[in-house]
Amino acid sequence: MISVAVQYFAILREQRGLAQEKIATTAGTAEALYDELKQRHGFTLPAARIRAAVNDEFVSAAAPLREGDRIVFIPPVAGG
Amino acid sequence: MISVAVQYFAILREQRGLAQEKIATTAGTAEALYDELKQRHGFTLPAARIRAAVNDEFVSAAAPLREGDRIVFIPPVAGG
Amino acid sequence: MFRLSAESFDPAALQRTLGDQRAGACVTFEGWVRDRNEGQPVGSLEYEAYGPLAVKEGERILAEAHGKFPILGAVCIHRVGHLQLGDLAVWVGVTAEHRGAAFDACRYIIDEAKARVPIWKKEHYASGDTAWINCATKGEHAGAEAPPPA
Amino acid sequence: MFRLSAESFDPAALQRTLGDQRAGACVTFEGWVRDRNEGQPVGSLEYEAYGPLAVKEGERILAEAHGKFPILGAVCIHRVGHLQLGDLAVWVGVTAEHRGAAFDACRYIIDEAKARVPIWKKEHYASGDTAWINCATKGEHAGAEAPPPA
Repeated sequence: MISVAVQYFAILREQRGLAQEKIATTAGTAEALYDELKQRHGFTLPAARIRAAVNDEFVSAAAPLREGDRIVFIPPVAGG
Repeated sequence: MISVAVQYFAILREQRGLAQEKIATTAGTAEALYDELKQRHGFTLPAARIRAAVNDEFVSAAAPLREGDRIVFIPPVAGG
Repeated sequence: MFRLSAESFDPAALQRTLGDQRAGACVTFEGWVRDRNEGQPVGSLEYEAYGPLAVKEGERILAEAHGKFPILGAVCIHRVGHLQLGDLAVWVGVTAEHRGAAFDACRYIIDEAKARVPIWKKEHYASGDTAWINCATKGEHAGAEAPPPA
Repeated sequence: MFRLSAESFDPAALQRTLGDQRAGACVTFEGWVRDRNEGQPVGSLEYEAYGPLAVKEGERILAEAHGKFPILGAVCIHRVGHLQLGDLAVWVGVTAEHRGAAFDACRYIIDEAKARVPIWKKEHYASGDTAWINCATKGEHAGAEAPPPA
Protein backbone atom coordinates (compact mmCIF):
# COMPACT_ATOMS: atom_id res chain seq x y z
CA MET A 1 0.00 0.00 0.00
CA ILE A 2 1.41 3.39 -1.05
CA SER A 3 0.09 6.89 -0.62
CA VAL A 4 -0.06 9.15 -3.68
CA ALA A 5 -1.57 12.54 -4.54
CA VAL A 6 -4.00 12.66 -7.45
CA GLN A 7 -4.95 15.87 -9.28
CA TYR A 8 -8.02 16.13 -11.50
CA PHE A 9 -8.68 18.49 -14.40
CA ALA A 10 -11.60 19.23 -16.67
CA ILE A 11 -14.16 16.43 -17.00
CA LEU A 12 -12.42 14.30 -14.35
CA ARG A 13 -12.45 17.19 -11.86
CA GLU A 14 -16.15 17.69 -12.46
CA GLN A 15 -16.98 13.98 -12.24
CA ARG A 16 -14.93 13.60 -9.06
CA GLY A 17 -16.24 16.85 -7.58
CA LEU A 18 -12.82 17.96 -6.37
CA ALA A 19 -9.45 18.97 -7.79
CA GLN A 20 -7.10 16.81 -5.73
CA GLU A 21 -6.99 14.12 -3.10
CA LYS A 22 -4.62 11.75 -1.32
CA ILE A 23 -5.15 8.11 -2.18
CA ALA A 24 -3.89 4.97 -0.45
CA THR A 25 -3.68 2.27 -3.09
CA THR A 26 -2.22 -1.10 -3.96
CA ALA A 27 -2.25 -0.23 -7.68
CA GLY A 28 1.18 -0.78 -9.12
CA THR A 29 0.84 1.36 -12.27
CA ALA A 30 -0.80 4.58 -13.38
CA GLU A 31 -3.28 2.64 -15.50
CA ALA A 32 -4.24 0.31 -12.65
CA LEU A 33 -4.83 3.31 -10.41
CA TYR A 34 -7.02 4.97 -13.05
CA ASP A 35 -9.12 1.84 -13.39
CA GLU A 36 -9.53 1.70 -9.61
CA LEU A 37 -10.62 5.37 -9.45
CA LYS A 38 -12.87 5.00 -12.51
CA GLN A 39 -14.77 2.23 -10.68
CA ARG A 40 -14.97 4.18 -7.46
CA HIS A 41 -16.00 7.57 -8.94
CA GLY A 42 -17.83 6.60 -12.10
CA PHE A 43 -15.46 8.30 -14.56
CA THR A 44 -16.87 7.92 -18.06
CA LEU A 45 -13.61 7.98 -20.04
CA PRO A 46 -12.04 4.57 -20.62
CA ALA A 47 -8.41 4.12 -19.56
CA ALA A 48 -7.42 3.85 -23.22
CA ARG A 49 -8.31 7.52 -23.73
CA ILE A 50 -6.44 8.79 -20.67
CA ARG A 51 -2.77 9.69 -20.48
CA ALA A 52 -0.95 9.94 -17.18
CA ALA A 53 1.63 12.32 -15.77
CA VAL A 54 3.71 11.68 -12.68
CA ASN A 55 5.42 14.61 -11.00
CA ASP A 56 4.62 16.85 -13.99
CA GLU A 57 6.01 14.58 -16.71
CA PHE A 58 4.11 12.33 -19.09
CA VAL A 59 4.54 8.65 -18.27
CA SER A 60 3.44 5.44 -19.96
CA ALA A 61 0.31 3.67 -18.77
CA ALA A 62 2.51 0.93 -17.31
CA ALA A 63 4.75 3.32 -15.35
CA PRO A 64 5.18 2.05 -11.76
CA LEU A 65 3.90 4.25 -8.93
CA ARG A 66 6.00 5.15 -5.90
CA GLU A 67 5.16 6.44 -2.47
CA GLY A 68 4.55 10.17 -2.56
CA ASP A 69 4.08 10.46 -6.35
CA ARG A 70 1.85 13.24 -7.64
CA ILE A 71 -0.32 11.81 -10.40
CA VAL A 72 -2.45 13.60 -13.01
CA PHE A 73 -4.82 11.75 -15.32
CA ILE A 74 -5.07 13.63 -18.59
CA PRO A 75 -8.32 13.45 -20.59
CA PRO A 76 -8.08 13.97 -24.38
CA VAL A 77 -6.80 17.51 -24.87
CA ALA A 78 -8.47 20.21 -26.92
CA GLY A 79 -6.31 23.30 -26.87
CA GLY A 80 -6.84 26.18 -29.29
CA MET B 1 1.71 54.02 -88.48
CA ILE B 2 -0.24 54.29 -85.21
CA SER B 3 0.24 56.48 -82.21
CA VAL B 4 0.31 54.83 -78.77
CA ALA B 5 1.18 55.89 -75.20
CA VAL B 6 3.87 53.91 -73.42
CA GLN B 7 4.36 53.92 -69.65
CA TYR B 8 7.56 52.74 -67.98
CA PHE B 9 8.10 51.40 -64.49
CA ALA B 10 11.07 50.35 -62.40
CA ILE B 11 14.17 49.37 -64.38
CA LEU B 12 12.60 50.39 -67.70
CA ARG B 13 11.68 53.82 -66.33
CA GLU B 14 15.25 54.29 -65.15
CA GLN B 15 16.82 53.05 -68.39
CA ARG B 16 14.49 55.22 -70.46
CA GLY B 17 14.90 58.24 -68.17
CA LEU B 18 11.19 59.05 -68.19
CA ALA B 19 7.89 57.54 -67.06
CA GLN B 20 5.78 57.87 -70.20
CA GLU B 21 5.90 58.98 -73.80
CA LYS B 22 3.87 59.00 -77.03
CA ILE B 23 5.26 56.75 -79.74
CA ALA B 24 4.48 56.63 -83.47
CA THR B 25 5.20 53.10 -84.60
CA THR B 26 4.61 50.58 -87.33
CA ALA B 27 4.94 47.69 -84.83
CA GLY B 28 1.91 45.45 -85.08
CA THR B 29 2.20 43.72 -81.68
CA ALA B 30 3.25 44.50 -78.13
CA GLU B 31 6.34 42.34 -78.51
CA ALA B 32 7.41 44.00 -81.75
CA LEU B 33 7.05 47.41 -80.11
CA TYR B 34 9.16 46.29 -77.14
CA ASP B 35 11.90 45.08 -79.47
CA GLU B 36 11.84 48.39 -81.29
CA LEU B 37 12.10 50.37 -78.03
CA LYS B 38 14.75 48.03 -76.63
CA GLN B 39 16.94 48.80 -79.66
CA ARG B 40 16.31 52.50 -79.45
CA HIS B 41 16.78 52.93 -75.67
CA GLY B 42 19.20 50.12 -74.78
CA PHE B 43 16.84 48.22 -72.48
CA THR B 44 18.74 45.28 -70.96
CA LEU B 45 15.82 42.89 -70.40
CA PRO B 46 15.09 40.57 -73.33
CA ALA B 47 11.53 40.53 -74.66
CA ALA B 48 11.09 36.99 -73.31
CA ARG B 49 11.24 38.34 -69.75
CA ILE B 50 8.77 41.18 -70.31
CA ARG B 51 4.99 40.98 -70.07
CA ALA B 52 2.75 43.58 -71.62
CA ALA B 53 -0.43 45.31 -70.53
CA VAL B 54 -2.71 47.27 -72.80
CA ASN B 55 -5.20 49.67 -71.26
CA ASP B 56 -4.50 48.22 -67.79
CA GLU B 57 -5.04 44.55 -68.68
CA PHE B 58 -2.40 41.89 -69.29
CA VAL B 59 -2.15 40.90 -72.96
CA SER B 60 -0.18 38.25 -74.81
CA ALA B 61 3.07 39.18 -76.54
CA ALA B 62 1.31 38.78 -79.90
CA ALA B 63 -1.59 41.07 -79.02
CA PRO B 64 -2.22 43.56 -81.86
CA LEU B 65 -1.81 47.25 -81.09
CA ARG B 66 -4.41 49.86 -82.01
CA GLU B 67 -4.33 53.61 -82.38
CA GLY B 68 -4.50 55.28 -78.97
CA ASP B 69 -3.63 52.20 -76.89
CA ARG B 70 -1.90 52.76 -73.57
CA ILE B 71 0.86 50.18 -73.24
CA VAL B 72 2.90 49.15 -70.20
CA PHE B 73 5.89 46.81 -70.44
CA ILE B 74 6.16 44.83 -67.22
CA PRO B 75 9.60 43.69 -66.03
CA PRO B 76 9.75 40.57 -63.83
CA VAL B 77 7.83 41.42 -60.66
CA ALA B 78 9.14 41.13 -57.11
CA GLY B 79 6.42 42.10 -54.70
CA GLY B 80 6.65 41.35 -51.01
CA MET C 1 8.35 31.25 -25.31
CA PHE C 2 5.18 29.35 -24.44
CA ARG C 3 2.86 30.93 -21.89
CA LEU C 4 -0.59 30.53 -20.42
CA SER C 5 -2.54 33.70 -19.75
CA ALA C 6 -5.54 34.11 -17.47
CA GLU C 7 -6.12 37.59 -18.91
CA SER C 8 -6.62 38.84 -22.44
CA PHE C 9 -3.38 39.98 -24.05
CA ASP C 10 -2.26 42.22 -26.90
CA PRO C 11 -1.01 40.24 -29.90
CA ALA C 12 0.53 43.35 -31.50
CA ALA C 13 2.79 43.78 -28.47
CA LEU C 14 3.77 40.11 -28.64
CA GLN C 15 4.55 40.41 -32.31
CA ARG C 16 6.83 43.37 -31.62
CA THR C 17 8.91 41.16 -29.31
CA LEU C 18 9.64 39.02 -32.40
CA GLY C 19 11.14 41.98 -34.30
CA ASP C 20 14.43 40.99 -35.93
CA GLN C 21 16.22 42.72 -38.81
CA ARG C 22 17.29 39.33 -40.18
CA ALA C 23 13.61 38.33 -40.56
CA GLY C 24 11.85 38.72 -43.90
CA ALA C 25 8.66 36.94 -42.84
CA CYS C 26 6.38 36.81 -39.82
CA VAL C 27 3.42 34.42 -39.80
CA THR C 28 0.84 34.50 -37.02
CA PHE C 29 -2.04 32.23 -36.14
CA GLU C 30 -4.92 33.38 -33.96
CA GLY C 31 -7.55 31.00 -32.66
CA TRP C 32 -10.84 32.80 -32.02
CA VAL C 33 -13.90 31.61 -30.11
CA ARG C 34 -16.44 30.97 -32.84
CA ASP C 35 -20.19 30.94 -32.57
CA ARG C 36 -20.76 27.31 -33.46
CA ASN C 37 -19.07 23.93 -33.41
CA GLU C 38 -20.28 20.98 -35.43
CA GLY C 39 -23.47 22.88 -36.14
CA GLN C 40 -24.34 23.63 -32.51
CA PRO C 41 -24.60 27.32 -31.51
CA VAL C 42 -21.90 28.09 -28.94
CA GLY C 43 -22.36 30.85 -26.35
CA SER C 44 -18.99 30.83 -24.60
CA LEU C 45 -15.97 28.66 -23.84
CA GLU C 46 -13.90 27.68 -20.85
CA TYR C 47 -10.26 26.67 -21.13
CA GLU C 48 -8.60 24.80 -18.29
CA ALA C 49 -4.89 23.89 -18.27
CA TYR C 50 -2.64 21.61 -16.30
CA GLY C 51 -0.21 24.49 -15.98
CA PRO C 52 3.23 23.05 -15.25
CA LEU C 53 3.02 20.30 -17.85
CA ALA C 54 1.26 22.53 -20.40
CA VAL C 55 4.17 24.99 -20.29
CA LYS C 56 6.79 22.20 -20.46
CA GLU C 57 5.07 20.54 -23.42
CA GLY C 58 4.52 23.89 -25.13
CA GLU C 59 8.22 24.74 -24.77
CA ARG C 60 9.12 21.32 -26.16
CA ILE C 61 6.96 21.99 -29.23
CA LEU C 62 8.65 25.35 -29.81
CA ALA C 63 12.09 23.72 -29.47
CA GLU C 64 11.03 21.05 -31.99
CA ALA C 65 9.93 23.78 -34.41
CA HIS C 66 13.35 25.44 -34.09
CA GLY C 67 14.96 22.07 -34.86
CA LYS C 68 12.79 21.25 -37.86
CA PHE C 69 12.55 24.62 -39.62
CA PRO C 70 15.03 27.48 -40.24
CA ILE C 71 13.18 30.03 -38.11
CA LEU C 72 14.40 32.94 -36.03
CA GLY C 73 11.72 33.30 -33.34
CA ALA C 74 8.57 31.52 -32.15
CA VAL C 75 6.04 32.40 -29.45
CA CYS C 76 2.78 30.79 -28.37
CA ILE C 77 0.34 32.14 -25.77
CA HIS C 78 -2.81 30.26 -24.78
CA ARG C 79 -5.68 31.75 -22.79
CA VAL C 80 -7.25 29.95 -19.84
CA GLY C 81 -10.53 30.86 -18.17
CA HIS C 82 -13.95 31.81 -19.47
CA LEU C 83 -13.93 33.32 -22.99
CA GLN C 84 -16.68 34.96 -24.99
CA LEU C 85 -17.48 34.80 -28.71
CA GLY C 86 -14.77 36.46 -30.79
CA ASP C 87 -12.18 36.33 -27.99
CA LEU C 88 -8.60 35.41 -28.81
CA ALA C 89 -7.95 31.91 -27.40
CA VAL C 90 -4.46 31.21 -28.69
CA TRP C 91 -1.77 33.18 -30.51
CA VAL C 92 1.25 31.78 -32.35
CA GLY C 93 3.86 33.99 -34.01
CA VAL C 94 6.89 32.83 -35.98
CA THR C 95 9.64 34.80 -37.74
CA ALA C 96 12.08 33.51 -40.33
CA GLU C 97 14.30 34.80 -43.10
CA HIS C 98 11.95 33.27 -45.67
CA ARG C 99 8.23 32.74 -45.61
CA GLY C 100 8.12 28.99 -46.27
CA ALA C 101 9.72 28.16 -42.94
CA ALA C 102 7.57 30.68 -41.09
CA PHE C 103 4.33 29.18 -42.48
CA ASP C 104 5.44 25.60 -41.90
CA ALA C 105 6.63 26.21 -38.34
CA CYS C 106 3.52 28.21 -37.37
CA ARG C 107 1.31 25.41 -38.62
CA TYR C 108 3.43 22.78 -36.85
CA ILE C 109 3.25 24.63 -33.54
CA ILE C 110 -0.53 25.07 -33.51
CA ASP C 111 -1.17 21.51 -34.76
CA GLU C 112 1.08 20.00 -32.09
CA ALA C 113 -0.17 22.32 -29.35
CA LYS C 114 -3.78 21.35 -30.03
CA ALA C 115 -2.88 17.67 -29.98
CA ARG C 116 -0.41 17.49 -27.11
CA VAL C 117 -0.62 20.38 -24.65
CA PRO C 118 -2.82 19.49 -21.64
CA ILE C 119 -5.47 22.16 -22.11
CA TRP C 120 -9.17 21.35 -22.16
CA LYS C 121 -12.06 23.21 -23.68
CA LYS C 122 -15.62 23.22 -22.35
CA GLU C 123 -18.26 24.57 -24.68
CA HIS C 124 -21.35 26.29 -23.31
CA TYR C 125 -24.15 25.97 -25.85
CA ALA C 126 -27.02 28.32 -26.47
CA SER C 127 -29.26 25.44 -25.32
CA GLY C 128 -27.72 25.58 -21.82
CA ASP C 129 -25.85 22.30 -22.27
CA THR C 130 -22.11 22.10 -21.86
CA ALA C 131 -19.53 19.62 -23.15
CA TRP C 132 -15.84 19.00 -22.62
CA ILE C 133 -14.57 18.74 -26.19
CA ASN C 134 -13.01 15.41 -27.16
CA CYS C 135 -14.12 13.92 -23.82
CA ALA C 136 -17.52 12.60 -24.80
CA THR C 137 -18.06 8.87 -24.61
CA LYS C 138 -20.35 6.90 -26.85
CA GLY C 139 -23.93 8.14 -26.81
CA GLU C 140 -23.14 11.34 -24.95
CA HIS C 141 -22.65 14.42 -27.12
CA ALA C 142 -21.42 12.23 -29.94
CA GLY C 143 -21.22 15.29 -32.16
CA ALA C 144 -18.47 16.69 -29.98
CA GLU C 145 -16.47 13.47 -30.06
CA ALA C 146 -14.03 14.39 -32.79
CA PRO C 147 -14.45 18.01 -33.82
CA PRO C 148 -12.58 19.15 -36.90
CA PRO C 149 -9.42 21.19 -36.34
CA ALA C 150 -10.16 24.85 -35.74
CA MET D 1 -9.67 43.83 -50.35
CA PHE D 2 -6.31 44.44 -52.03
CA ARG D 3 -4.72 47.83 -51.54
CA LEU D 4 -1.48 49.68 -52.14
CA SER D 5 -0.34 52.06 -49.44
CA ALA D 6 2.19 54.87 -49.78
CA GLU D 7 2.20 55.27 -45.99
CA SER D 8 2.89 52.84 -43.17
CA PHE D 9 -0.29 51.25 -41.82
CA ASP D 10 -1.47 49.50 -38.67
CA PRO D 11 -1.89 45.75 -39.16
CA ALA D 12 -3.82 45.38 -35.88
CA ALA D 13 -6.49 47.74 -37.21
CA LEU D 14 -6.66 45.78 -40.46
CA GLN D 15 -7.00 42.53 -38.59
CA ARG D 16 -9.92 43.95 -36.61
CA THR D 17 -11.76 44.56 -39.89
CA LEU D 18 -11.63 40.78 -40.41
CA GLY D 19 -13.46 40.10 -37.11
CA ASP D 20 -16.24 37.55 -37.64
CA GLN D 21 -17.96 35.40 -35.02
CA ARG D 22 -18.10 32.52 -37.48
CA ALA D 23 -14.29 32.50 -37.70
CA GLY D 24 -12.23 30.13 -35.57
CA ALA D 25 -8.90 30.95 -37.21
CA CYS D 26 -7.05 34.01 -38.45
CA VAL D 27 -3.68 33.60 -40.16
CA THR D 28 -1.55 36.60 -41.07
CA PHE D 29 1.60 37.00 -43.10
CA GLU D 30 3.87 40.02 -42.74
CA GLY D 31 6.76 40.65 -45.11
CA TRP D 32 9.48 42.69 -43.41
CA VAL D 33 12.44 44.50 -44.97
CA ARG D 34 15.39 42.37 -43.92
CA ASP D 35 19.00 43.37 -43.60
CA ARG D 36 20.43 41.14 -46.30
CA ASN D 37 19.51 39.35 -49.50
CA GLU D 38 21.55 36.55 -51.01
CA GLY D 39 24.36 37.42 -48.60
CA GLN D 40 24.56 41.12 -49.52
CA PRO D 41 23.90 43.65 -46.72
CA VAL D 42 20.78 45.67 -47.58
CA GLY D 43 20.33 49.23 -46.32
CA SER D 44 16.84 50.06 -47.59
CA LEU D 45 14.27 49.13 -50.22
CA GLU D 46 12.07 50.87 -52.74
CA TYR D 47 8.79 49.43 -53.97
CA GLU D 48 7.21 50.74 -57.14
CA ALA D 49 3.82 49.57 -58.41
CA TYR D 50 1.83 49.81 -61.62
CA GLY D 51 -1.16 50.84 -59.56
CA PRO D 52 -4.30 50.12 -61.60
CA LEU D 53 -3.17 46.69 -62.75
CA ALA D 54 -1.61 45.81 -59.38
CA VAL D 55 -4.94 46.38 -57.67
CA LYS D 56 -6.87 44.45 -60.36
CA GLU D 57 -4.48 41.50 -60.19
CA GLY D 58 -4.43 41.58 -56.39
CA GLU D 59 -8.24 41.50 -56.29
CA ARG D 60 -8.22 38.58 -58.75
CA ILE D 61 -5.87 36.65 -56.44
CA LEU D 62 -8.15 37.27 -53.45
CA ALA D 63 -11.16 36.12 -55.47
CA GLU D 64 -9.26 32.97 -56.49
CA ALA D 65 -8.45 32.29 -52.82
CA HIS D 66 -12.17 32.57 -51.97
CA GLY D 67 -12.92 30.09 -54.72
CA LYS D 68 -10.25 27.55 -53.79
CA PHE D 69 -10.50 27.55 -49.98
CA PRO D 70 -13.42 27.74 -47.52
CA ILE D 71 -12.44 31.11 -46.05
CA LEU D 72 -14.50 33.95 -44.63
CA GLY D 73 -12.32 36.99 -45.24
CA ALA D 74 -9.05 37.93 -46.95
CA VAL D 75 -7.13 41.20 -47.12
CA CYS D 76 -3.77 42.14 -48.62
CA ILE D 77 -2.02 45.52 -48.33
CA HIS D 78 1.29 46.24 -50.05
CA ARG D 79 3.51 49.22 -49.32
CA VAL D 80 5.01 51.34 -52.07
CA GLY D 81 7.80 53.89 -51.64
CA HIS D 82 11.09 53.90 -49.77
CA LEU D 83 11.20 51.47 -46.81
CA GLN D 84 13.79 51.03 -44.08
CA LEU D 85 15.05 47.87 -42.39
CA GLY D 86 12.38 46.22 -40.29
CA ASP D 87 9.52 48.05 -42.05
CA LEU D 88 6.35 46.18 -42.91
CA ALA D 89 6.27 45.74 -46.72
CA VAL D 90 3.20 43.56 -47.17
CA TRP D 91 0.41 42.26 -44.94
CA VAL D 92 -1.98 39.41 -45.68
CA GLY D 93 -4.77 38.38 -43.30
CA VAL D 94 -7.21 35.50 -43.78
CA THR D 95 -10.06 34.25 -41.60
CA ALA D 96 -11.82 30.91 -41.83
CA GLU D 97 -13.89 28.59 -39.69
CA HIS D 98 -10.97 26.16 -39.52
CA ARG D 99 -7.26 26.78 -39.54
CA GLY D 100 -6.26 24.59 -42.49
CA ALA D 101 -8.07 26.79 -44.98
CA ALA D 102 -6.75 29.96 -43.35
CA PHE D 103 -3.12 28.77 -43.61
CA ASP D 104 -3.51 27.48 -47.17
CA ALA D 105 -5.25 30.61 -48.44
CA CYS D 106 -2.80 32.99 -46.76
CA ARG D 107 0.09 31.13 -48.34
CA TYR D 108 -1.63 31.08 -51.72
CA ILE D 109 -2.27 34.82 -51.63
CA ILE D 110 1.29 35.84 -50.79
CA ASP D 111 2.83 33.33 -53.23
CA GLU D 112 0.62 34.53 -56.09
CA ALA D 113 0.99 38.21 -55.17
CA LYS D 114 4.78 37.95 -55.25
CA ALA D 115 4.68 36.19 -58.61
CA ARG D 116 1.94 38.11 -60.43
CA VAL D 117 1.21 41.56 -59.05
CA PRO D 118 3.14 44.26 -60.94
CA ILE D 119 5.23 45.57 -58.05
CA TRP D 120 8.99 45.95 -58.27
CA LYS D 121 11.60 46.06 -55.58
CA LYS D 122 14.87 47.97 -55.73
CA GLU D 123 17.44 47.09 -53.13
CA HIS D 124 19.90 49.68 -51.86
CA TYR D 125 23.00 47.92 -50.61
CA ALA D 126 25.39 49.01 -47.89
CA SER D 127 28.01 49.23 -50.68
CA GLY D 128 26.04 52.05 -52.36
CA ASP D 129 24.96 49.82 -55.28
CA THR D 130 21.32 49.29 -56.12
CA ALA D 131 19.52 46.55 -58.01
CA TRP D 132 16.01 45.94 -59.28
CA ILE D 133 15.27 42.43 -57.98
CA ASN D 134 14.60 39.80 -60.67
CA CYS D 135 15.56 42.31 -63.37
CA ALA D 136 19.26 41.60 -63.63
CA THR D 137 20.57 40.27 -66.91
CA LYS D 138 23.55 37.98 -67.27
CA GLY D 139 26.70 39.35 -65.71
CA GLU D 140 24.97 42.17 -63.90
CA HIS D 141 24.12 41.46 -60.23
CA ALA D 142 23.73 37.80 -61.04
CA GLY D 143 23.21 37.13 -57.34
CA ALA D 144 19.97 39.07 -57.42
CA GLU D 145 18.69 37.20 -60.47
CA ALA D 146 16.52 34.69 -58.67
CA PRO D 147 16.28 35.48 -54.98
CA PRO D 148 14.62 32.87 -52.79
CA PRO D 149 11.07 33.57 -51.63
CA ALA D 150 10.96 35.84 -48.61
